[in-house]
Order: sequence, then structure tokens, then C-alpha cells
Amino acid sequence: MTIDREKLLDIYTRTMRCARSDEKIRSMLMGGKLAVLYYTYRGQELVSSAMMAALEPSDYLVTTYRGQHDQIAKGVPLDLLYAEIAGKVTGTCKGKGGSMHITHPETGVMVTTGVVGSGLPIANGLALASQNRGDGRVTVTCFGDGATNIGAFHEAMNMAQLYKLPVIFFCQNNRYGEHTAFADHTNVDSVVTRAAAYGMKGVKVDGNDAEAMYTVAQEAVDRARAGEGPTLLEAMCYRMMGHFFGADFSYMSKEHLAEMAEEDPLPRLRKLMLDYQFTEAELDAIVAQIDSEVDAAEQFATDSAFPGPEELRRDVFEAEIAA
Amino acid sequence: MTIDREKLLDIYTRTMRCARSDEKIRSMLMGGKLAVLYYTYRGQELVSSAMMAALEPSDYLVTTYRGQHDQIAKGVPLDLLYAEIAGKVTGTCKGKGGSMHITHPETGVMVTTGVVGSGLPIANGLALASQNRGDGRVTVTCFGDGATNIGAFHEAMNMAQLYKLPVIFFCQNNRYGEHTAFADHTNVDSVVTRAAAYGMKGVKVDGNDAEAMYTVAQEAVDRARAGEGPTLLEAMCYRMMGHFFGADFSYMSKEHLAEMAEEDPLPRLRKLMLDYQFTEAELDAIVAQIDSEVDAAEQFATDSAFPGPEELRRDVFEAEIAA
Amino acid sequence: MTGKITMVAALNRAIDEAMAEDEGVILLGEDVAAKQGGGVFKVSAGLTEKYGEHRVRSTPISEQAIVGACVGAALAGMRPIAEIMLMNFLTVAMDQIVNHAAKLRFMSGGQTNVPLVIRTTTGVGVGFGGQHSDMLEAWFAHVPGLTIVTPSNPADAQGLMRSAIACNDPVIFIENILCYGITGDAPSPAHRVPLGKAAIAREGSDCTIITYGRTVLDALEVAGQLADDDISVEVIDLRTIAPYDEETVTASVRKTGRAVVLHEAVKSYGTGAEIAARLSEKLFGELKAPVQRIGGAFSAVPMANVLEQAWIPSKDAIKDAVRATIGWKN
Amino acid sequence: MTGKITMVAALNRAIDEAMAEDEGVILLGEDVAAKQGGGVFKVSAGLTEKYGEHRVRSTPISEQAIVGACVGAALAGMRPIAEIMLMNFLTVAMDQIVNHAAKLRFMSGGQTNVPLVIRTTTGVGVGFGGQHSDMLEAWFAHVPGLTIVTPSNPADAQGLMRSAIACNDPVIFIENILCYGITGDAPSPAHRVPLGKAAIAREGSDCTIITYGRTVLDALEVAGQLADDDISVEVIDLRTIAPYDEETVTASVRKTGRAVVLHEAVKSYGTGAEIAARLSEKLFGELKAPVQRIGGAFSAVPMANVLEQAWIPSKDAIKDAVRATIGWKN
Ligand SMILES: Cc1ncc(C[n+]2csc(CCOP(=O)(O)OP(=O)(O)O)c2C)c(N)n1
Ligand SMILES: Cc1ncc(C[n+]2csc(CCOP(=O)(O)OP(=O)(O)O)c2C)c(N)n1
Ligand SMILES: [Mg+2]
Ligand SMILES: [Mg+2]
Repeated sequence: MTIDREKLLDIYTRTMRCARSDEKIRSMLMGGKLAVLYYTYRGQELVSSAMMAALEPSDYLVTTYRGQHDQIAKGVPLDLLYAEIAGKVTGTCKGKGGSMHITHPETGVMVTTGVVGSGLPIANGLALASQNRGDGRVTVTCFGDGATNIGAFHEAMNMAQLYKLPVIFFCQNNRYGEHTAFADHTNVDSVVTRAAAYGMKGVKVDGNDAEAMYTVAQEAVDRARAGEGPTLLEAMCYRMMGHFFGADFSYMSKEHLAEMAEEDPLPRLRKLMLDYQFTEAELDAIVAQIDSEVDAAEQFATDSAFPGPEELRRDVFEAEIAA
Repeated sequence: MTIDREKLLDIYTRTMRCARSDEKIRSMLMGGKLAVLYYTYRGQELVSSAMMAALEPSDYLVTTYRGQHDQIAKGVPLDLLYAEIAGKVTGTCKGKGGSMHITHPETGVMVTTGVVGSGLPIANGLALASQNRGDGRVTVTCFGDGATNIGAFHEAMNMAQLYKLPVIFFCQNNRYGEHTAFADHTNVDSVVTRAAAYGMKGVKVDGNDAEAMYTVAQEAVDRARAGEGPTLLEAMCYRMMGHFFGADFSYMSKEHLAEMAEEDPLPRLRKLMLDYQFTEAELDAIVAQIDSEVDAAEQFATDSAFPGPEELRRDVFEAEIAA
Repeated sequence: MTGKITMVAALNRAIDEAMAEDEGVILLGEDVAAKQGGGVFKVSAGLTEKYGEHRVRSTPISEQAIVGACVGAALAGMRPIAEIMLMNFLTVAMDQIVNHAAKLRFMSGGQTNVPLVIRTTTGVGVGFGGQHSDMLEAWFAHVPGLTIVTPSNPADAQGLMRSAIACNDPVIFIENILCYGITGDAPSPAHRVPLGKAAIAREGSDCTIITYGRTVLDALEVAGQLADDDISVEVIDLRTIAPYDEETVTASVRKTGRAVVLHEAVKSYGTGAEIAARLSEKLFGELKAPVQRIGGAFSAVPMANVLEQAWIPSKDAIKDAVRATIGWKN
Repeated sequence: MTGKITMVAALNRAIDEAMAEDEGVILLGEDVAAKQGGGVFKVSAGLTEKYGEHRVRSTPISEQAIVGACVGAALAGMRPIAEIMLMNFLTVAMDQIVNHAAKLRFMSGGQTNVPLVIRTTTGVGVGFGGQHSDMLEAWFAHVPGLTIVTPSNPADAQGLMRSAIACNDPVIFIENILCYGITGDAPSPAHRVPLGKAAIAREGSDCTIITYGRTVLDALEVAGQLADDDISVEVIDLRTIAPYDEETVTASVRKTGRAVVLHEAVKSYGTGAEIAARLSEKLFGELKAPVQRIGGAFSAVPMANVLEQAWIPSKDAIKDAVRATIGWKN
């Protein structure tokens, strides 16, 4: 029992909301109810939920195309999220952004980028605004292992440490960048070794260990809020499916697939909940509650209208462009 | 006596060719015989000469706007170099490149870039060609301390180590990037700490110590040639004048200026030469010989013609563009 | 080699044959090697097996390093091909392309050159949204030293790729994702399409549609429909977007007296502006109607399918533009 | 505030006054702070002393991080100003500018916006060579969501800068190095130049020269000389390069019947192509002569001064173009 029981329950609830939501979206795609590009985060539900559980609602989040779990764990309402994924005008972004570009300032989700590495410099700017204003906010930016080889990562890390910005570089190391395994895109054995290149604090953790994951996340948040500067947090996890929904992943070795199955965070977390004396009934009730929410969100998305062509003239500039 | 006497003489000769040449160009600028942008390398003559003395003529060099010493040390003929600086059609690049963009394949000078960091990825490509061909060539790319914060540095370092390319990342750490002191552009105390972020070998050296500088340079070259991969070599030195010729450098502290004066590589090298039993007369003779070469180069540049407007239609594509 | 072939297969064949002929031809890009599946779009499938991992290199996600390495290898006399997964990602490699690849021949006074092919894919209508669908050819057309090509059919894809690889200067090779599956006659290995030469995809006498890439198919379809109304449309497939085949274009419009310039890229400041400006100047007084331009809407590409479809130049818009030139009264 | 002022001083004053009024206005760039001398061109001189190092931040050489940090700060509601030393260095930050700054308002469905000013300098004729002299405004004009401005005199510099900082969308602010030293009347702090409004720099009736930035001065000089030959030239200073003031431009050319579009950037695929294409379409049949375009040569900018001068559009070329429109016979 290394973490607070209520906090663990919070993490479990966020995790299951991510998990049930992913299942729902995938079933909609499978059933032809949806036909969109979707990057499933299966296997990464817990790392993100534990991270977000350490944040305040007002804290900022910058994530990627594979960030639906980050957004859900941060609190984006499922109905608005599903509507956006479905390209409906009731979605967070009126259907203009889609799954790859969710934005929802009310819950602190400021940018979801489709360009690898580009979220990191932007996160610095949000953190810089907080530093100048003294508003106490912390910014978290999520990215993958593959993103650590692109220039933007390097420039952002160096600047964040130089300015001691209240930002957390949250690398969800799922061992693959598209079809490329970690060992085939860099010659170091973990991302966290790069923190030293900037004089930054770096922490590596088994992201599927809820207690450990939450603990290091909370420490990083506390440091940032206390003005002690940024942290590079490497959470080890697995991308349990292809790069995007439906993508082949035959390039993954049998060994890797087997190891991955062992490491599924969901059964492991469920077991931990029981160790913490939560009952099967309690846990099932939470999932049932989430499922009704998920179903309602699907209904909302399905019933909503598509945006009209006039939306092409809106939001290009502040003033609508004349027809 | 840690290095071969002949080699030291070679280094001395290269160093003095750089030094006398820089004096000549500056006197031409001062005297109004030249009116061009020129980045003096005063203070960095030795680091480069020792590095180039470890290379074969056929090895590749990629350098920067501040690379005239690298080019001279690598062997670019002074007459062609001066003509290029003066924008004459007899220059290495017909006057189209100028001081910032010297190219001279005969001596292995493949690119001189004006964009910070951009030479590193290109150097990888030259090294990759050598690796595929097995031609045994080594590529050296020169850059400054400020360049180590830009994305291209990061991407190039990671790729070079991943592919074990025969390339040497030669950082001439002159303590300033334009007006910004090293400590104000990064939070680490030396560039070489970044090598570990790529699993690369990193070596830091007092670049004004001819014996040490040459020794580490030769080691890096040997490693690369033996197929053992790249090295990040950080040579500590000083930029003894402003960012470019004529630029104010009042932002440098008195302490720094004093320390810098102490560290002038030229008197130090001369003293070492005497320790190696070279006589004043021998050394003076070498300088005299260089000075006549330098004067001849000035004459050549002065007497040469400017390029004609037809050159705007040449070298854009392989085929000349019709008038 | 007869029978049908897809554009992906044609591109693969062109690269394969070039690699077989010249050891200097190498391929760098994300996931291009066999271990990673031979490229996300499979254009490099089978090449690692034949030519080895030193010639088909999967890279880290480092576009500056990819293009830069190709520039360097090209300077050393190789003929590298860089695969940049999507055109929007060229935005992180612009310095290498524009300040280096395009300029090094000139800045070196002709001492060096950069025989480099940058392959990239894009296209609107795929459902990839605002950061994965842009058509940025106009940027590159504005940069002296670059040649920009795009095929609209498998035979041209094969022939243009061979010419691009053989070119001693940098070529940006744009592949439209929606064209990958197109099948067409398989040309012989000897087939080449010269850079800088447009094709008359359909002959006509009343109006000329000038376009390239996927919209060539739209233009041909529209031309077919208008033929039923006795409107004879000539369709020019530029193939080389820039520097373009001005001779062929000007001659055709001089003949028809009317022109519609069509592309998927945003209309404003697109390549169509240059073509329209040149035609309007060269054929001043000869044109029977003002040159019409059609292009993408003035916004980022939206994700919602209905909006994305509204963004793309429609066949009706093409048809209306042709009719507008024909019905023109001052 | 009366008397004369240089463009550098006018820019400094505009930023100073904006910073005094709004804490959200911050400055990021290489060497911009006091410790580094207040910017290589001294535009930010004195600002650190007044507003502190948190609001005037010298940065590492990391353009992606500079622009990205400004995008993020802007999303948080600040009004950052990024200084990118030279326009060619924007090539390493294109992703942040094009995929993010320009698109985030649209992709978020209007939930967020990016009130960001990117200041950058450039100019041909300075002797900076191939990688430090490009005029790339046409690239940005092609990107929906961006506004591109450039001043030709100190008063406009001050008024445009204030409007750019006040704008709730990203603005690319181009400063020509050769204009920094220009002096002109010092406007009052209240002076504003609205974005999107061109200025008639000189009235005339025979031909309209449409230009912006440094070449406005050339155009005015040429107009003065042609007046001696009784040729009356109207000179339009766009000030906002894109989206440009089409109303003013079209009205002027409708009046004169003749147009010359002039810019320092490479002529082909430059902003002049869009302007010429629109004029040729809108005023088809009304134009007395084909629209003439003048721009930089089709090559990288050479270093040798004689070549660089040959690269730049000359005053004689401008004069000849005007005369060509007037002497035009079909
Ligand atoms: C600059 C850039 N290059 C390439 C891509 C194509 N791409 C999309 S996701 C991806 C892999 C990213 O891997 P990683 O950072 O590990 O994140 P993950 O997908 O595993 O979550 C690539 C190469 C891109 N979006 N942006
Ligand atoms: C991408 C880019 N940003 C900015 C500049 C402007 N600039 C030219 S030299 C320089 C300083 C470089 O410092 P360093 O790498 O230490 O090299 P040094 O000049 O000291 O040799 C800067 C910022 C540039 N040329 N390229
Ligand atoms: Mg990954
Ligand atoms: Mg330096």
C-alpha cells in the first residue's frame, strides 16, 4: 500500500474510462459505424491515467495523435470527444480536428499534434506563460520513444532546463515508433539517459506499476509546481496493437508479443485493486457506470449533425471569411 | 615530446598559414581593399590545424561561415580562397559563394554552410557514402558550441552512431555563440556530456595544447577509419574577436578578455616549437615563406576579374538557363 | 513486361531497376527496410532483400538527418532517394532542401551538385486532416534549383522516377496517396519520361485544362462529360510541375484560346497563379476569356469527411470553369 | 513625439509601448536581451532594463524551440514576439509556423488562437549571400491563417508593429535590413496602420506599380523620373503582403489600365504571380496592356557584389516595364 487508496481508485476509474472507450471506438470501427483514422492506445491506459491523476484540472496538456487516453484521463467529456472523432459539428473542434487534433481548453487540453515531436516546444511556451504569470500551472507534454530522435525534442529539452520551466516531458515508451523497434532507431538503451545532456532530472519507471508510476508522476508535478524545473519522465509500456487501428504488425517478434501479453496493465491493475481491498463488486460497478457513459457518448456522436461548408470560412482568421 | 617532431612542424606550418592569412584579410578589410562579411577565427588557428594534420587530403570536410582556418588547414590554395572572398571569378566558387560558402573538392572541402548546425547531417551523408563504398575516407564536420542546441545536431548525432558512420563531430568550443556565452545557452558545463545521449564516444580537450589536441584528433580519425564509428570531439578555445570582423564585443567581461589573452595559442605553440628544438630561424623562415604565399594570393585576388551577369544563369541547374 | 501494374508497383520497379544498374542508388527513410515492412506504403518492398541494409536504410524519425544525409551522399556522387512519409513533414527539413540541396551547385560555382530524389506522399480526400494533407509544391517551385514532378498514372510514375534518379540535380517527387492504387499498362524497363515535358492527356479545341497529379483524372472525366455537350476540352498533364513545359502549355492555349488551371493545392499563391500570370501576359489580346483558376479552399484541410470533400476542387467546379471560359462575354 | 526617427527606433518604440501596456507582450530570440546587447540589430535595445529578463528572453540557437515556445505562450493568451534573426532561418521552423501557428485556430474549431508576431529580417544587396538573403513571403502567403506584413518607412513600421501585436492571429513581420537606417517622421504613440490596408504612396494616372518593402523606394524614385517624361505613375505600397488589399489594387489598375508588379523575391512563383493573375482575370478586357512582373533573378543570391547587384530588380528594369505597358501594341 504505497499510495493513497482514494488516489488509486481515481487512477483505476481513469484507466477504465480509457480502456472501455478504446474498446467502444474499435468496435464502432470494426462494425463500420465509424470510418476514420484512429491510433489505438491499447496497453498505455494506465501510464497516462496515473500521470493525469497527479495533475489539477487547470494544468495544461499537449499530446499527440495517439493521445485519446491522455485526453480522457485529463477529463475531456466522452460525448464531445466521440463527436469530434466522428467528425460532427458537436465535437470539441466542430469536426475540423478529428481524432488526431483534439483540443479542449476547459480541461487543459491545449494542443494535440500529428507531427512527431512538435508538441514539446509548444509545451514550453505554455509553461513559460505560467512561469511569467506565476499561476502555478504545470504543463505535461506526451510523446513516444520515436519522437526522442527528432530535433524539436532536443531544442525543447535544452530550453526548458535553461529557463527552469514548469513542464514535464512525459515519454510513453511503447518500444516502437511506427514499424521501428526502439533498438533500431537509437543506440542508447533508454530515453532517460538523454536527460543528462541538458542537466535535466530524468526518471524511468515501469509505467504499468500503478504505485510506482503515480509516485514518480506526483514527484515530477511537485517539482515543477515548486519552481524546481522540468523532468523527463520515461514510462515503459507497450503498444499492444498496430501503429493505427487495422494496421498490420507482423514486424513484431513472437517474443515481443508474448512479453507484451504478460504486461497487460489492465489485469495487473485489477489485481492491485483487490490487494487494496476493493471488491469485485465495487470495481464492476465502476465499469458499468463508465459503460453507460460510453454508450451515451456513442449515441450523442451518432445523433449529431455534420458541419456545413460554411465552416471552411470560419476559424481561418478571427473574422469569418466572406463567402 | 609526446608527438612526432615532423608532425608538430606540420601543425605549426598549418597554424601559421591560418594566422598570417587571417591577419592579411583583416588588414585588407581595415585598409578598405576588401568590403565583405568576414568571420575571423583568431584564436582558433591551432585547434583546426591539429585536427586537419590528422587527416588525409582525400578525407572530407564540412565546415561553417567561420571555417576559413579549417579550409586553409585542410589545404585550400590561398590564391583561390582570397579570390573567392573578394568575389572574383577566379575564386573557388567563381565568387558566387564568398567567404561563407567555400567549396573545394580537390582538398576535400565539400560544403561550407552559413546555417548553424546544418553541416552535421550533410557530413553523415558523405560518411555514409564512404561506408557503402569502403573507400576508407573519414569526414570531419566543424561547428561551434552554440550549434549544439539546434535540432540538426541531435538528429545527426543519433543517426551517425546508429549507423556507426566514419565521421568526426568537431566542436570548436570558443565559449560564445554570437553574443551569448556558453553558460547562457545551455545548462550543461560541456558539450561532450551530450555524446552519452547517443551512446557515442566523446572527448574534451584543451584545443590550444598542440600535443593533446593532435593526439585526440588522431585517435578519433583512427577509430573512424577502422570502422569503430563516430566521435564527438570538443576542443576548448577562444573566439578572440567579435562575432564577425568589426563587430563589437563589449558583452564580453574583462575577466573573460584577460583569460583569453592568456590563452592565445600562437605564442604558446611557438614556445612548444622551441621546446621541440626548432630554432627561431627555422620558424621565422616558415613564416616568411607563408607571407610571400599570402602576398601572392592577395595579388592574385586583386588582379582577378569579377564574374559577369551570365553567371546568374549558370549552375542553377546542370544545363545553363537560356538568356 | 506487359499487362497491368499499380502505381506503387511501378514506383517499386523503377527504383529496383535503378538500384540494379547503379550501386550509387540508395534509399533512406522511416520504415523503408525489410525489417520494418518495406515502407508504410510498401514502395520499397523487396529491395532490402536484393540490395542489402546498407543501400536500403530505415532511419530514426529525423527528417533533417534523412535529407541531410542524402545531400551529403549526393555530394559524394551517389544517387540517394529520400522517402519523407508525408509532404507536411518536409516542413522540418526545409533548410536542407532549400538552403542546401537546391543551392549547393550554384554556391559552389558548379564544383558540386546534388543528384537527390526526395519522394513524398500527400493528397486531400484521404481523411488525414490538417497536418497530413497539404500540397506544398508552390513553395518548391519558387526555389531556383529544384525540379518538382508528380505522376498521374503508373507508366509516368515509372518513367518519371527513372528520369528523376538519373537527374544530376535535386528532384522533389510527389506521390498522391489516392493514386497509389491506380492500375495502368506496365511499360518496359526502358521507358523514360523526360523531366520538363508535359503530356497532352486528351486533345481538344475549345478550352485547355492545365493540371497535374490526381486532378488529371478529374479533368479527363469532366472533359468526357463536356464532350457530350459538344465542348472539346484539351487536358494537359504537366508531369513536371516546375520548371514547367511552358512551350506545350502556351501552344495549346494559343490554339484553344481558353484556359483553366487546376490543382488540389490551395488556390491562392499556388502554382496556378504563375501559369495564369504567364498565359495572361504571353497571350494578351489572344485569349478569348480570362484564365480560370481552381484549387483547394482557403483553409487548413479539415478532418470531417463532409468538410474535406467540400474543400477539394469539385468536378462541377471544373465543369463550370470551362463553361465560364466558353460563355465569356466582356 | 515629433521629429525624425529611424526604422529601428520606430520598431523599438512600438514594441516598448506595447510591452508597457500589456504584460502579455514578451520577446524571445537569439541575443535579444540586454546581456547580449539587445539584439544583433538592436531592435530590442533597452527593453530588458524596463521589463526584465522574463519578458525579454535571449534563447539558445533553436528556432523550432523559439517559435514553438511563442506558439504555446500565445495559446495561453500572451502576445509573444519571436525574433528570427534572418528569414532563411525560418526554414528550420516551418513546421511550427505552418502546421501549428497558422492552423491551430481552425483545427481547434476556434477554441484556441495564436496571437503571435514573428519578426524576421532579410534583404538582397547586403552582401550576405545565398543562405542569408532570401525573400520567402510567397510561401507564407500560400498558407491560410497567416498574415504577412512589411513596412517601407518608420511610421508604417511603428503602426504596423502595433497592429501586428494586437492581432489575434499569427503575423509574419518582415524587416528589410537595408531599410533599418531609413529615417522618417516620428508618429505619435497612438499611430496605427491597419492590417490588410495598402497605401497609395504616390498618385498617378497612367500606370500602377504594386510593390512592398524596400522596392517601394525604388518605385517612387522611378515614378519621379518618369514624371519628367510626362508619365504619371501611381505607386501602391501593399504594407500587408497577404492577404493583400485587393480592393485598392484593383481600383487603381482599373483607373490606370496598366500595372507593374514588383518585388525583390524571385519572380517565378512569387507573390506577384497571384496579384498579376487576379488583375488579369478581374480586369480582362479592361487592361490596356499585359500586367508586367519584376522580381529577383532565377538563382540563389550570389555573394559577389557585382552579381548580387545584377540579381536585384534594377530601376531601369522598372522603368522599362512601365514604358512597356504604356507603349503596348497588340
Ligand atoms: C515529423 C514527423 N515524421 C514522421 C511522422 C509519421 N509518424 C507518425 S507517428 C510515427 C511514429 C512515432 O513513434 P513514437 O514517437 O514512438 O510514438 P507512438 O506512435 O509510438 O506513440 C511516425 C514516424 C510524423 N507524424 N511526423
Ligand atoms: C539556424 C541559424 N540560426 C541563427 C543563425 C545566426 N548565427 C550565425 S552564427 C551564430 C552563432 C553560432 O555560434 P557557434 O555555433 O558557437 O559558432 P561560432 O560562431 O562561435 O563559431 C548565429 C546565431 C544561423 N546562421 N543559423
Ligand atoms: Mg513509440
Ligand atoms: Mg561559439
